[in-house]
Amino acid sequence: MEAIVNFCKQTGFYLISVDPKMLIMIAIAFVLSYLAIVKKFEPLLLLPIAFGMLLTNLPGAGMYHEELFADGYVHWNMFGGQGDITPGLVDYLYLGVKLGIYPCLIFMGVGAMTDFGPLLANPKSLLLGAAAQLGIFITFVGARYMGFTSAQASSIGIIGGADGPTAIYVTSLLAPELLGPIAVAAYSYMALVPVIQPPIMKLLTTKAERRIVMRELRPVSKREKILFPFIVTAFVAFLVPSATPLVGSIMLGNLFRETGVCDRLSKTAQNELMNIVTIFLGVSVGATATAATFLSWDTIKILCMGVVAFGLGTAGGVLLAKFMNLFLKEKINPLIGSAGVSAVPMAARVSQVVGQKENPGNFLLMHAMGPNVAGVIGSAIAAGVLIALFG
Amino acid sequence: MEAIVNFCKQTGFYLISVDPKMLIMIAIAFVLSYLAIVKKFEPLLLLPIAFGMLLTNLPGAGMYHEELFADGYVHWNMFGGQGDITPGLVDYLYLGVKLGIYPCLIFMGVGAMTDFGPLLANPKSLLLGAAAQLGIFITFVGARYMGFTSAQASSIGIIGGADGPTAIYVTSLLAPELLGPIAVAAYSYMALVPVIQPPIMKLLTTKAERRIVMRELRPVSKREKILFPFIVTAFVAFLVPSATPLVGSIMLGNLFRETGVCDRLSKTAQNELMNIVTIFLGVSVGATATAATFLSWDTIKILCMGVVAFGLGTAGGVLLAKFMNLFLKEKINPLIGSAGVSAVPMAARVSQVVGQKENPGNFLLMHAMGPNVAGVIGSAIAAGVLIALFG
Amino acid sequence: MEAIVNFCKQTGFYLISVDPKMLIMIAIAFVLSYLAIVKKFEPLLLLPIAFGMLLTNLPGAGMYHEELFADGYVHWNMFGGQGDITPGLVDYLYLGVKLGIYPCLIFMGVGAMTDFGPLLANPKSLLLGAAAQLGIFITFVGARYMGFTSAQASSIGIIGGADGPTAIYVTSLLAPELLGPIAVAAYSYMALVPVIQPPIMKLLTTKAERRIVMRELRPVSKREKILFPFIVTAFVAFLVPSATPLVGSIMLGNLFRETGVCDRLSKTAQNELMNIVTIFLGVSVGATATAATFLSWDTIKILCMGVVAFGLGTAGGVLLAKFMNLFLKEKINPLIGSAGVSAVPMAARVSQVVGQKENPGNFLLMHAMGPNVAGVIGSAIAAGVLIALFG
Amino acid sequence: MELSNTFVCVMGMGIVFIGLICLVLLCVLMSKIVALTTPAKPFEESAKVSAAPIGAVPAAAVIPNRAELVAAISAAIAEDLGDSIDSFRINAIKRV
Amino acid sequence: MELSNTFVCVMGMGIVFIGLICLVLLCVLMSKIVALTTPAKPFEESAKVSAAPIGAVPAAAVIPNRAELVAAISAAIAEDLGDSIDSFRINAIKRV
Amino acid sequence: MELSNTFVCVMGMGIVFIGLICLVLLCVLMSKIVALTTPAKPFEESAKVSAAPIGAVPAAAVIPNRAELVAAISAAIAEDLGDSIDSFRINAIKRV
Ligand code: NA
Ligand code: NA
Ligand code: NA
Repeated sequence: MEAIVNFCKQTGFYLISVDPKMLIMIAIAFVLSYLAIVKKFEPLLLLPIAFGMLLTNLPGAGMYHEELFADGYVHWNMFGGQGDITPGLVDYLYLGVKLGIYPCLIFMGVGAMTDFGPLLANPKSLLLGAAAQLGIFITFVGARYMGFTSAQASSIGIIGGADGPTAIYVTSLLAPELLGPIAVAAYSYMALVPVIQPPIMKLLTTKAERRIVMRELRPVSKREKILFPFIVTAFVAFLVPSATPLVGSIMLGNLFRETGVCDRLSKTAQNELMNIVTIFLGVSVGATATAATFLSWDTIKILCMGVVAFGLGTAGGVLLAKFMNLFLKEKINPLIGSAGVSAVPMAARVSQVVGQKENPGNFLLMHAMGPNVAGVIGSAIAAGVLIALFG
Repeated sequence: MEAIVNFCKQTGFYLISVDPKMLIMIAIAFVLSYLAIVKKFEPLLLLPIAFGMLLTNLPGAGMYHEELFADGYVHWNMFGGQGDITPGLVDYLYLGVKLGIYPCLIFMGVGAMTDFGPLLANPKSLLLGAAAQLGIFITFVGARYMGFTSAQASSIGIIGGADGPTAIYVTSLLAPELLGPIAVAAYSYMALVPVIQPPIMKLLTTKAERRIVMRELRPVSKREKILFPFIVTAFVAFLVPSATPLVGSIMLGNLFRETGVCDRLSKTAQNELMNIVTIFLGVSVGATATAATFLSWDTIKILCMGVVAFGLGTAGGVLLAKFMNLFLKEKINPLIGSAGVSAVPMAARVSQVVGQKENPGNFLLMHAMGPNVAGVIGSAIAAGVLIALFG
Repeated sequence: MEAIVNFCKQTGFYLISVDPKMLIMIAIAFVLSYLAIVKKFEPLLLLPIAFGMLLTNLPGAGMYHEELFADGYVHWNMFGGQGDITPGLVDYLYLGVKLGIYPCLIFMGVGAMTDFGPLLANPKSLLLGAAAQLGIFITFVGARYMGFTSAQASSIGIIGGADGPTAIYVTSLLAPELLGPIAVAAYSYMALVPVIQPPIMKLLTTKAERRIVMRELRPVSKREKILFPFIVTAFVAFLVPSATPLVGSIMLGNLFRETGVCDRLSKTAQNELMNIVTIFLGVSVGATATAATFLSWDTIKILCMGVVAFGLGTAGGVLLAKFMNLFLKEKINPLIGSAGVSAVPMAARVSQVVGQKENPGNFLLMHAMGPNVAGVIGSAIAAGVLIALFG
Repeated sequence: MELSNTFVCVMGMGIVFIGLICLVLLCVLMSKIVALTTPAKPFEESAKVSAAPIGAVPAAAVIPNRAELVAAISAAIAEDLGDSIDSFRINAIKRV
Repeated sequence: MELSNTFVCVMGMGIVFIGLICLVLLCVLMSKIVALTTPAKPFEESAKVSAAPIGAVPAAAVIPNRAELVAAISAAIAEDLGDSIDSFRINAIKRV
Repeated sequence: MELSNTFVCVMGMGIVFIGLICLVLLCVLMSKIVALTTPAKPFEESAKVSAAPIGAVPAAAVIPNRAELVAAISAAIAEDLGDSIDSFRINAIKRV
């Protein structure tokens, strides 16, 4: 009889009656799944995140144990199974996040999928990619005023970089306790770029500006494309050493792509390796969103500040483009500035769509790809600065 | 001269003369390879298992060290190479088994390959999948009477679940010392389903029953297929938390498949990731079958009880189907009950083949797929109960 | 202000001014990249190696920490992030090299790509594969005279085996401090085989010998091809147990290929798994080439002795072929002896090309494939002997 | 305390049956809810989904020539059966 | 010592801008050097590389029928835009 | 005790040669056993296996036109040689 009682006390039905907060988390997991599946919000990551969130909040399942990673470092001695905790599947997968492995491997795949040609054809784009990082730092200040620590504020600000792997990398280093809400915010807002950006873009530009037609981009030689990854890696690593893992990974992937001598590595980096890591990353990041950490005012604050960060980044890019037009003979269309937030390639598509509404014969996509990929480099540098200051 | 003697003492020829039992193990490895290659007994797993068994029993090769995993937990401190033991390749690969990672990843791939449509079209199938777990528990009792501990008896019983990953997951948790024989039994008998099941099915059914034609299954909407994984994960995790890793993994894979928004993840989960894990799992499970653990009466007992478990499971499914027919207006063909043991999709094919011998126009395959996949869920629940009781 | 100074002291520009040796390493990394990309020297490995070398020598980036692997073993306690060192991405990837996992997995892929048919059709080829290991041992002696320890001399000698994974496996076990130069030498010289070998081959053979036409190879049955991996694994493991990981891996991969029942495993082993491991191996091996270890006379010595080892191996193979011709009724073309150094399939192509210059109707390729793959087995045995003596 | 065999068996099969019976109910409930909430054209959607061989039957059922239907299904199942194709023979095309 | 907000912002945006401005210069420099060192036939090489839709324009620019050109580019971009293809319509083929 | 150079060399090359000589013997032995135990139609099986270009020769050897054969083999080998294809030229079709 006692055994039956014991067994019942192990069931989730009993545990949930003790702590019903988990039901809210399960509901949130379902909402996120809905957004991923039906609304197609970055489903490749949001669906695993939502499922990880579901798994971690199933009472008694023991899929993820925060204690193993308490105080920001990995307690290896608790991983063998001798102690009170029996680590679960997600604990092992989470190691790849905690140790900064997954974001770098995903960035390698991103690099293998990225064409820096439009950026090389118009290097001025890089400036727009710099201006769009404005959101990161203003949000950082805002987050500090709202009571977050500097490390946490950095992680929240980096949402405005609109790069999932960068946000996860910085957060896992500086504020792992916020990984759940920050990942959800980053990927949701990246999917919402077509909703968030257009009003800001229209507000800050005149009809005439939006109608500016840009000159065709010059063709870029293979040689330039091959040299570019080396130059960026070496220079960024010299300037901000802590950005090296991110920048180095993306540039290694890009090198596989552009040299043409490593096609099988390029193919694997952008397909199988990336898919495997995406599954592991998504599930384990989602699993950090336990009821205790996720159900708090901080999460609401982070979600609010995230959207502010995106908006300010968009504004920064557009405004710098307008400012540059004061000096340039050949005007640039300020709509491509918004693409500087990254969110590749969605933000560039938004520039194209908004631009074409004013002038159907205007093709901004390729021009916007320049700032778009520049934004990835810009965010990585910003991330490096924040890690250097607060890591 | 002394050096030559030393070197000779390191060769396998010397070592085997000291302990010739390993020759028997090598012979067994060849027999298993023969079964895998020529008889095509689940070759994807049995060939790596056989090769792992060969490697581990090559004297002096030091591919696998039981001491690293003694007493049921992982001795991390011995992994660095400071101690007397230099861990070998298989030791590292075995970590994925020991920590319960591989079975879950394989289940994710299985989920991505499984269509739960036939089950949803006829939910009654789930009951047949429950009845077929009878073999697990009766075998458990038998194993206890034969002198095994409760934990060992659980691992032996779970052979009757006819699910490789479930059997390996339970055994690696409860009785890692029996991993070799249990894995061999589980995969061999899964391959032998077309031999083991038909006599039992014919014995327990009348010719008239075997000729029953079932109504076509209703089409199942995509929506149902997407909701199903969530419902199963949440419900099973609540009822038996310890089954969550298995059920969660299979349902995550199924979600990748059914949502259609994660096609690249689904493809990778069921191909490359699954293949990589299969190689690692097979080789390292085979490597646990050292002469010391494998060459004992226990192995013989396990092999005998394994086939009993399969037989009883088959009988359980068939008999429940007959019992249900007492109450149902639309009779079901009891031959589909045997598919409840899982062994997807072989057991369902057996139902089809046996049914067609009596009535060539009778197509039971799709009807049998329902109990077949239900058996996977049933076994996972049974596994969860056993882990909760004896883990 | 102080903060700005602190930040500046973190930049690579400051650090490089303190220790400018790293600039030389970065230049070397660019040279290697040039060789990989433009000259197509084994680009699949040399490009990742060069990039790893670049990353590890970016001052302040902290991608790789030798201290974690000091004294030849892994300091797990420093991996959690509690100590002074924060392990970087490359440190984690390097574990796969240090623990001997990557070379074995690559060998599995090599096995899945290798056809031992030509070897089985003409088993005498195995002797040529043995003779070509001469370079390993003579170089070993030379290296000892030049002041290297026995363990280091073994690692240097094994360059003459012309097998990348074997060289890396031996070096990571015996002399990890030399991993960078040895890997660079091994892969560069493998790419230079068409330059290194022909003069030696011509010097040691007469025109008449080079014109010898060999009889067509007999067809080899599938059965022989399936039995071969078992025989080699078992026999070599008995003779030299320490060669088992290498030989076992290549033979497991070959078994996947030849049995035909594990096609999906074979495909994954030679594609995705191999590509992933190649990226990780290349980057992390390259990363061991820090300025401190690479910029020394030892590196120059290793590069010199590596080419000597290749040359002596070539000579050994050719001379044994000539010696065998003294006794054989059906003469063999001594040009196929040079293929015994491995460097599959390049060395075999060299035999074909050199042979055809003398006699355009002479097709040596298939005949040279025999010694070529035999050289892989021979090098693995030699590696096993050296590990057994100095491991 | 060692658990009795009876306890383990009853408990084990009990939980398995309770679990799967509840899943039956949940599935039926879900199907009902989905059917209610799916607006209009449920047929078109489901037709797309049921790519399974048997699923094609409803549409094919109106074809007068039953023989062709059986042959088609047989072929589909045979393909599905894979390696055990030898053990499968259509003795005659007869109306069922 | 807690760093001030102003410091972090100025420092942060400063480094980002310095970094990317330097990269602009390096890229321009690199392009110049590559252009100088590339012997002769730079057109052929670049033409092969510029598989991007816009890159095809130089060659196509000599075609008299501008309309076809616009249509071709539109199609290429539309393809690139993927799922947001609905939001994209060519109202008229007009000379720009 | 430091091992002498002679010892290492003799030992090393010795083991390598002993090992590979034994493998030669084992391979020959295996081939014999396989040939003995393979019932009847060994030709058909082996023909399927020997997809290698040279393996095709036995069948082709009866073709009177030797020239075509050489051309075919050359093409097969050329394909196999891959990037070093330039260094390979058939000077003339002559009987060997
Ligand atoms: Na960005
Ligand atoms: Na089952
Ligand atoms: Na070799």
